[in-house]
Amino acid sequence: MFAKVLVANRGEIAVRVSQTLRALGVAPVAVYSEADAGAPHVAAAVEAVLLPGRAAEETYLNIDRIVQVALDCGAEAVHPGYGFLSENPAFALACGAAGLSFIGPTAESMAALGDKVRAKDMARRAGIPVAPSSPVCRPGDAAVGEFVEQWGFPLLVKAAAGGGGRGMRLVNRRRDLDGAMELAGREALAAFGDGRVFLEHYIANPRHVEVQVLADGFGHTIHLGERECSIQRRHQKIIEETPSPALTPELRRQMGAAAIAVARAAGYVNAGTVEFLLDGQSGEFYFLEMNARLQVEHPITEAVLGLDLVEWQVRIASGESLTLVQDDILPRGHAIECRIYAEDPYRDFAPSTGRLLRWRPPSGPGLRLDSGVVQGQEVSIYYDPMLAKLIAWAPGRELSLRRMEVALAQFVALGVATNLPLLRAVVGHPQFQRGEYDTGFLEWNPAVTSPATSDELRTMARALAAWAAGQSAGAVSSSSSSLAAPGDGAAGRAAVNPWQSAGARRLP
Amino acid sequence: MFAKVLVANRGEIAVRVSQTLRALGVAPVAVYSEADAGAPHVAAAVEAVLLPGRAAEETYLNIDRIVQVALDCGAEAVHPGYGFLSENPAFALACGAAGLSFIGPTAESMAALGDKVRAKDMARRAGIPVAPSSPVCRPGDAAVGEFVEQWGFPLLVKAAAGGGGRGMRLVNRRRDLDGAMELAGREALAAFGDGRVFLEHYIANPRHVEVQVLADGFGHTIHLGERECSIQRRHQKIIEETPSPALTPELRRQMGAAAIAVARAAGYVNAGTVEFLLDGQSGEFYFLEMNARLQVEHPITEAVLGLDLVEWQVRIASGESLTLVQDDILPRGHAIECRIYAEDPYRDFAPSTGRLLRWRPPSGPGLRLDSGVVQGQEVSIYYDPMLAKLIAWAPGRELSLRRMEVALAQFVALGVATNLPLLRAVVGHPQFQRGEYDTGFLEWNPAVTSPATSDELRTMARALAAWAAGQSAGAVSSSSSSLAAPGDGAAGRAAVNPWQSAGARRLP
Amino acid sequence: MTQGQGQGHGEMRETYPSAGEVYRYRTAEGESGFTFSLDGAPLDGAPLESAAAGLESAITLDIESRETGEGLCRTASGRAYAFAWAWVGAELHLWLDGDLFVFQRAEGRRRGGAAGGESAAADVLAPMPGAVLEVLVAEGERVERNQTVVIMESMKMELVITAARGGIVRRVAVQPGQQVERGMRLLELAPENESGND
Amino acid sequence: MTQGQGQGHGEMRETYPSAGEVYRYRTAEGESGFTFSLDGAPLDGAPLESAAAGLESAITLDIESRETGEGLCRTASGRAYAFAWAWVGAELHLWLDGDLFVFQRAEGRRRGGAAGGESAAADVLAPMPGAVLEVLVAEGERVERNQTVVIMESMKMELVITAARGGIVRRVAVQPGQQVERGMRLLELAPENESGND
Repeated sequence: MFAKVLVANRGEIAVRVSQTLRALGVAPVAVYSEADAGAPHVAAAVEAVLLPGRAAEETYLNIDRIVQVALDCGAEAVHPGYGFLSENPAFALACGAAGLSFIGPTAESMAALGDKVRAKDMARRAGIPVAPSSPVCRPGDAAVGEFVEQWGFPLLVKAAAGGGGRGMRLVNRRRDLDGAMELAGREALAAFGDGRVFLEHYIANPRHVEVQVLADGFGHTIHLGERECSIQRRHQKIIEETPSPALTPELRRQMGAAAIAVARAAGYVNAGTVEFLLDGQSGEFYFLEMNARLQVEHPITEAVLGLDLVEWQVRIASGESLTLVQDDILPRGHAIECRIYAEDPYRDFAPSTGRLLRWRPPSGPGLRLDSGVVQGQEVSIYYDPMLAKLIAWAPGRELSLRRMEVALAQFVALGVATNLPLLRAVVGHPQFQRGEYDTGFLEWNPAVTSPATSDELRTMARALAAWAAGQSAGAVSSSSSSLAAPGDGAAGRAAVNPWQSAGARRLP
Repeated sequence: MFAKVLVANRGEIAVRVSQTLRALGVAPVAVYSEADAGAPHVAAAVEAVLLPGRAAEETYLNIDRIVQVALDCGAEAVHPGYGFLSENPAFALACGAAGLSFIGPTAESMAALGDKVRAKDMARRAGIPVAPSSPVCRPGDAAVGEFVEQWGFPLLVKAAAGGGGRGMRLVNRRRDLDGAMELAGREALAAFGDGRVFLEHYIANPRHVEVQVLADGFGHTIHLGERECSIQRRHQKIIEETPSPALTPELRRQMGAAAIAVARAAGYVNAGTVEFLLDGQSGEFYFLEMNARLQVEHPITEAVLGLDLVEWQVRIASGESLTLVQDDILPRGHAIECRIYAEDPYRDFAPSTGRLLRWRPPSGPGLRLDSGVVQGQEVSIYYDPMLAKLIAWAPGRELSLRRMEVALAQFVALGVATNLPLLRAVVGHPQFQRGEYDTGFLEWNPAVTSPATSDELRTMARALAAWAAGQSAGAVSSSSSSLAAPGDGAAGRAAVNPWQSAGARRLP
Repeated sequence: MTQGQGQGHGEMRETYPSAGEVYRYRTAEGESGFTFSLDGAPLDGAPLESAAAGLESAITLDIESRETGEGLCRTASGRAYAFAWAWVGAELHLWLDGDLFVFQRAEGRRRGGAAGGESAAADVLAPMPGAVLEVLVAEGERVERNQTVVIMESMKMELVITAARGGIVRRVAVQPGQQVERGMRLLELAPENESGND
Repeated sequence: MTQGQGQGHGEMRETYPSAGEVYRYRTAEGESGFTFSLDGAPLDGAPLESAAAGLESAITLDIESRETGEGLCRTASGRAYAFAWAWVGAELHLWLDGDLFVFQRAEGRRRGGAAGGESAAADVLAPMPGAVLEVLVAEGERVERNQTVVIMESMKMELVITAARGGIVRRVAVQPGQQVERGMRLLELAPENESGND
């Protein structure tokens, strides 16, 4: 086992990785940008090193600098988290060249899987169904015509190096195809430095179901069951659950076997996730891609299996063998995760920045919070707007959804807009509760992206606002006394009953 | 299933019970004293009713009033939590007489188990080993001489109606015996209205191990494994774990069978706990008592079994049958609970009151917090000083202890003294980590009840205090701006770097 | 119009609730709590949704608050609701039972329409730093509430900026390509009943 | 004595750390953070524990704080520590890396011993409301630091009240059976070097 590991990330995942490292007796070292000097991921580590600058390119994406910091502090390994450099083969190579263990797959696997066309070929050769697609092509190529002839419209133009919906276009008509290919190619070139595109058959309203895989360096690969990730906004998952309400035991077995086959074909080592599109009606599924890293939504798998995936990542990277066998993997109960974003669900998911003035996450039986923020913190424009993840587990699906619904209703966040009301509306939606949903859920249910407050609550809100506005001039300013001024700790108590401080109230 | 349930308690257990009720689709109704008007257990409920007064006798112990409130609000059942009226047969009877379901055992079971002498006789008749003891007796009775002849000293004088160490005396010499019996009798009479005492053979340094039991109204009784509760201060548990490091599979089987036998003998229905003293060396165990209610430490059982005990309590009370069978009870991993008290571990555990000025509980993988407080709340003298319970689960004992240790070190509480540093010292203690401990742990290790801060940390603390004192005059007072004053939200940011506000700093 | 049950110091207020309407309401503090009554019609003539569904009735709340800007209120029927509030600039953000409500002070409103035209509430502000991609309206143009007026790019995403209320574009303060800071004015909007005053 | 690395506005301070000692220290704000140096011997002659083990050295901290009274500091070696502080009456409570430290202001100290005899730090106060069960010392008696001086009952438990520092009992302010409020003075204690002044 390592003695010291550099965590090359920020936010909730850096906190979460550090927590497991400390529990394993490994000293985590944080890196942080100037915008993150007081952030929780710094407090979660034992040592912390500044990466000068604020922009991601200067800091969390700065391979040379991060490798140097790891060497300087005496770390033996680097955990990349997700996002940032986690799927960058050049970073894995740089770590290896510097003598640092990279806690993840090899650079070769990563490169092979990062290329959508290579990855699909690999899956096809391994006998796994993939969505019908063309080779890499340009407008006017013969391959374009052949593909259109066979599969028709609508189709997707996709970037070979793509991800996160960038460089992707849905095309409904032949006359839009060339333009879409040009556009997607330019977008991909700008985003990934690789403008190659290909065509893919469009599967309407699929479910997005993924299978977690764990593989050690001795050829032992198992799968850890599936996660249903169909609730998405802008191709970004926001709610995930396991088990998937759409899977039969037989389908689960098939998808698990397919995931293992893909991982083996890629020579995959460490934790990874194989993503599939599932036709909810026919039960047919298609390989989509394999994510060569820990996923945001890994906690729901941990919740039902009673495992710590980061622990296994670290053990495998340190050369231990995977002592779990497939028969050990027995899910218990049901888990759901909601991603809490600083964004306004009622204004087209516009990101929201500012200071988190109130932050009171719920806690209690079956709840887990992985958080990257604390009250008083500035939510900046520099990085991903995900603040935290709330995970609810219960013996059954109905209870875990209700636990989540109650917890979301009790989650206090003020200062920046969050998607909490949207999450609550989805989790409480009858269709969602029946498990009848796919990736089009938000489009079909525009009501969940509009405020749905009862008149009674709105009237009460107005009354409370009028009351609270009255508090600002008098009683609430005394709240500072408990924060700082010595000797007058009791002064704030007059605020407890508003009518006790009526004399002091004065409205503008 | 019930539609509405009154929760006749306060603090973390009232919050926790309400959470499960809401998840089950049942509306919880809170009752609260004048001291608890803004408390979290009120916010956790759907409705809330004031019990006028502050003292427990006027409020949470007021049977007539609580039953009336339950009837007035249309509740069908009452959950008593633990403490207060939870083991009071008169309350269970009053609920029954009013047509309310009592979520717990029958008044008869409760009364039988509340009498230590009757309970021990019952266990003895069921073939369960009990600590050797005399019948109820007075100084000079023949039974006293016989017992002393057979078992010698030291011995314990115990109150028949006792509990929580009251009416209990350790006697080392014959000449102290009569006085101790008189004293214990008077103490018991004052505390329980029942001055009967008996003698019990003293088992030196036992382990305190208890077994959770679940029984439905159709004669089906199972046990849910054990909890090791030997870390105590003043006969009050502060740290519990499961599985117990002292139990072999065979011993676990024997104690589980014994617990079921006791529950059956008492005609027990609902969740209860059978407490044993265990001689760690010989493996011999003795029935101590059965607690006819939910225990404070029930979450560690929930964590390893993947169950919700409150859910089962409610289901059983509503007439459902217990669908779990003994073979379903398969513990997974290891869980530990620490009780966080508002008390000063370095001043003889003196209770601490005041306002919770900072309260930042940790969160993350494997952690559960059951909390009865929020930041800004007044911790009063009126009720039990337990603030919250932190539970850590992990696949193995070592990892769960380390998770707890890290989480305790990150748990920010200011305003009242807490036992957090003591908990951390115990969890980090080599003897505790080896599982080698019994109820005498705190006496043997007085070092854990003294501050054990490194010189480096003390120096740093002095430096930070000097710096923070400088903040009070200038920058920190601006913290009020974010709380109340409109329009100057940015003012507080000057405090981020202390040397940016040097001009404003001025010390007395 | 229903009168609140508090006697004595009822006061007239104005506010902009989140959806852009402007209401009058009265507040009073009684023996048993805080009483609030809504004064029926919105001030600027925008349609009052569901006015018949209880918005006009008075409500009485028992409020317990902590100095942390959080509290708990109970309605007359005994229902308990947690709430929290904070000032975010000139906006009062209120969290109530899982929902967020945003209120703006009605500065200058009581002085009458025209003079109060400069109020911040009538402007369209940049919600975060970024670059202006497109301006979809011109000066003098009439815009509807929720109409898209500007498109920005920020955090590598397109932001669609909509008007929080209807009005006439008095001034376009930015042009495409321009970098803007958070809170910077993008458009000045005159309420319709003030159009032509400036 | 080691000098801190901050230039310029080093200042002399006094404080009562939690264990009752009184120290001098210097603070300064440098380019790179906050520098603190401890001035060796405690002020009141109480033994300085582990003085040789680093207490005399200067330390430099990089501090990041939030307006919530919480923050994060890094030492020169790069170790990161979370901290939080709050004033509880006249005491500064500091949470650092899981430990609680309590500091009292050394009011009047700088004016010299005798005149400062009335300082709160020299008194024994009731830590919470309750009833006095026993007073174990008499006026004029000498008490040691940590000596038990009063026994109270509160929350159905006995509270053992000890002297935070040694001194002479100047006045016993309560008697057995008496109800006391939190913070009420139980004893007045004169520091030993002031005995007889009053």
